[in-house]
Amino acid sequence: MMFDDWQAFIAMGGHGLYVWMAYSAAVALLIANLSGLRAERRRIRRQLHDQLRSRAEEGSDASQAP
Amino acid sequence: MHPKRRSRLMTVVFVLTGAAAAVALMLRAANENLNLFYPPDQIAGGEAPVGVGIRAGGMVLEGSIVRGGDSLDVAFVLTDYQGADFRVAYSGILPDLFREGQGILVRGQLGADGIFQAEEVLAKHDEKYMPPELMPLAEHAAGASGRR
Amino acid sequence: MTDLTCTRGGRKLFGSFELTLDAGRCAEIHGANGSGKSTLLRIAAGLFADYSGEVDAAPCHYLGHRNGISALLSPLENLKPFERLGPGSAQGALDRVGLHNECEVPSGQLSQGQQRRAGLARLLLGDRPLWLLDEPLTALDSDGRRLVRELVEAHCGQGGAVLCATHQTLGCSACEVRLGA
Amino acid sequence: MFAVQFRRDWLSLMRAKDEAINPLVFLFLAATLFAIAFGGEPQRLTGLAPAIIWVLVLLANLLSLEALFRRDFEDGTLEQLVLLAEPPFAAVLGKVAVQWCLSGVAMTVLAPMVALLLNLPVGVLPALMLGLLLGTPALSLIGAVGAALTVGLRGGGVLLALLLLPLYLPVLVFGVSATLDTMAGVGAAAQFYWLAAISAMALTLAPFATTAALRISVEQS
Amino acid sequence: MTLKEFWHRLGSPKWFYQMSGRWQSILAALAVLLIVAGMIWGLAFAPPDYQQGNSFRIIYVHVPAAILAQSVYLALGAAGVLLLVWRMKMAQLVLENLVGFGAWMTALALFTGAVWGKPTWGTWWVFDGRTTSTLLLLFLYFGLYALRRAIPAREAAGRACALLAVVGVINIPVIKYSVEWWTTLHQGATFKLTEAPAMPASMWAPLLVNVLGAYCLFAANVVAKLRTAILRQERGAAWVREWALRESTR
Repeated sequence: MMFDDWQAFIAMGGHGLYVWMAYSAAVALLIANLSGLRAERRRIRRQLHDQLRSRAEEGSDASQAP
Repeated sequence: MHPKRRSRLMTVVFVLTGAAAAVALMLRAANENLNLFYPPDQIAGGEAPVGVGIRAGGMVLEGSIVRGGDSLDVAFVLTDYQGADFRVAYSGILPDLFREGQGILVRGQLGADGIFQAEEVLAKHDEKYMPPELMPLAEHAAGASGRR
Repeated sequence: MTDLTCTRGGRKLFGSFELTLDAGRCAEIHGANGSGKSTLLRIAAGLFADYSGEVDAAPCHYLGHRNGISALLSPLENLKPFERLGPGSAQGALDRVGLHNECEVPSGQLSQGQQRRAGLARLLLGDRPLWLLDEPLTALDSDGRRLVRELVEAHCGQGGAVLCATHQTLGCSACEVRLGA
Repeated sequence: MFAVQFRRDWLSLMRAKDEAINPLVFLFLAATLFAIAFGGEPQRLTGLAPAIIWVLVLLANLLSLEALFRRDFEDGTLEQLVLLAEPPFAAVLGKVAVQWCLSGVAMTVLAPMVALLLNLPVGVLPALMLGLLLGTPALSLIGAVGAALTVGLRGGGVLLALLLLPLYLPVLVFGVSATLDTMAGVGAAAQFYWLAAISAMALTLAPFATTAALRISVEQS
Repeated sequence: MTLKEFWHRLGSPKWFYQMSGRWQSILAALAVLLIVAGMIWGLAFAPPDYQQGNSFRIIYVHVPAAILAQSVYLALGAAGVLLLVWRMKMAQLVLENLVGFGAWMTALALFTGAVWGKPTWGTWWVFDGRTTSTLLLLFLYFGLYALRRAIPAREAAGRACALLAVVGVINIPVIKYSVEWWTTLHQGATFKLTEAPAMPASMWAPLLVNVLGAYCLFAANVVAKLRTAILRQERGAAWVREWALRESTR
């Protein structure tokens, strides 16, 4: 650890604003990216599910057939 | 099939000619010294043209900076630490990063007396990163390698 | 062409489509709007590549919805480049389609039907065994329709083949292909 | 094929002159606006003139490129070109050559007048014109790729600018610096070689990319 | 023959989908782990720079983002070649789905660069060689995005973007060279009379960790985007229906 206490860590020797801005942007992008991927995946899963169910309601034979 | 083959041949010839021309021109361009930049040994060796706008560069020799009293005139020596150096005269405000040992780019004309009359002085960005406690060590290392 | 399948815009236009066109034959493609007639012709012409299956088409002339006649140039100037393809002169072709008097006028000043005729004249240049015609009858008067029929019959008589997408019948002996249910 | 296409497009150009010279009018008008806006201090304009001229030439070129394939696309001639042309790149080259006559040669000829409007020293004119002559082929050739990709698209003009301006940058950089260096009394041979090299490279590669792009555009019509 | 087979398989969405489920979770976990570790290391344990002090720590997010910005564009160019020459389906999916990621990375590189520039150079933005070429890279990404949005037909859009990406990749070296040569004229950095001393290990190690993490994130993105795109594209296929059935019974 290069810093004596939390205050020094936050302050970053006077450059805290810049350092934390850069890091928070990176973290925000990381989180947004990963959660975006997850949301997209969930969405398509739901879509497929709905599609399947509506098809099953139309006729159970159709969805059973390979 | 004859016209088709002919057109294919045409294509190949066309591409080869074009590519050869492009490469030749680029080689010429590379030979032409795009920056018109001259390092200290070329200036000291008399390879740089006199009285024409050129660019030159080198490191500011320690202890060579002479400031002209009230005016903004300043003179210093640029060196490559390998035995070649030349004198520069400049009148104007120097960049903040200007200091001894710093890499400097000057733009101007080489006088007949061998003094470079600079119109512009640019400091090179420093691209080395170092923890502070290593500073003296690194400086020593840089000096040693410079004298190589 | 065999086993031709094409989907466009996420919609299957036609699947497992098969067609063999012998020399001297003319085929009319019928089908509702959007059933893929034009796409089929474009595939055969090599203007559309997003399909699966095999297409083996002879060198062809393609006359699409658009005539391929530049409005700024006269019919004669428009057809000149096609003279390089083979026998036949642009002047002769234009005479054949009844544009004898208009061949020096910028095409933009001609009527739609006359421009269509100029497009038809292109078919007569260069020896291309296969003609692909997309709605050749649009904008043509009864005289023009007869002209198309004569041209198609003459072409087939010389051992050429014609594939034609249309809503009307050409009126010549042609086999019929139906697209879409 | 090159000659055939060239003659054809040249004829079309002559028939639609008023439309064709619009980019040149734009170049002149915009330069005049700059000159008037800087009215009080023409000497300040001198240093900026090369940059202004080159940027205006770039924009004027974009203007004329937008129309390069549009008419042919709309009346179906482009389809025929894709089907007929043998080899296809020769026809594309013919079209681009006509466009270049207008955007490159005509602008080079016009450049001295524009330069004098913008208070550029007369001694620099040869360098400016040489730079334009060597650099504009690259603009037309690279531009043709973009024009072929965006032909028939809605809002094609802005899209074309977005696609092409980053690719134009090297020409702009070398062109402006050639003029500036000549003005400063420094030789600029290297920049001219670079401009010629970029043009030669574009001449070799761009027609093929343009042909491929035309195919893509024609296929989706 | 076997190579051809492998090639064919790689281009087959079904095969890829079945193989990639595990890759994706591993890659994503690895990316998060490496990036978080690298960040903490860089923030708290790496030494400050002798000249710049603690603002130097921005390097640990800036450099990975900048490296990715370029790598993604190169990947797009490679995918473009694959699509144009071999018509590989997967390449089209890559082209469609990575433009956004690359653009965001470029934007992050520019933003962190600006934030770093303020304390070190005293200004948010300089038209320096590297910043300018990165900005142009962002414009190239915008161009790809706009072109894809402008063309309604998906297949045509993919091939148009492929062509543009390839043209861009050919152009990038020239752009980079010209910009760096041109702007450094005013900034001063063309010559290297001495070699800059390498960073000590305590400084480059966390950077390396972060760069690796960024590449893992890149790979995870590729895999994830491809998986969803495959599901969407092949929604009619039997194996997708089977998969959905299995998922829904869970």
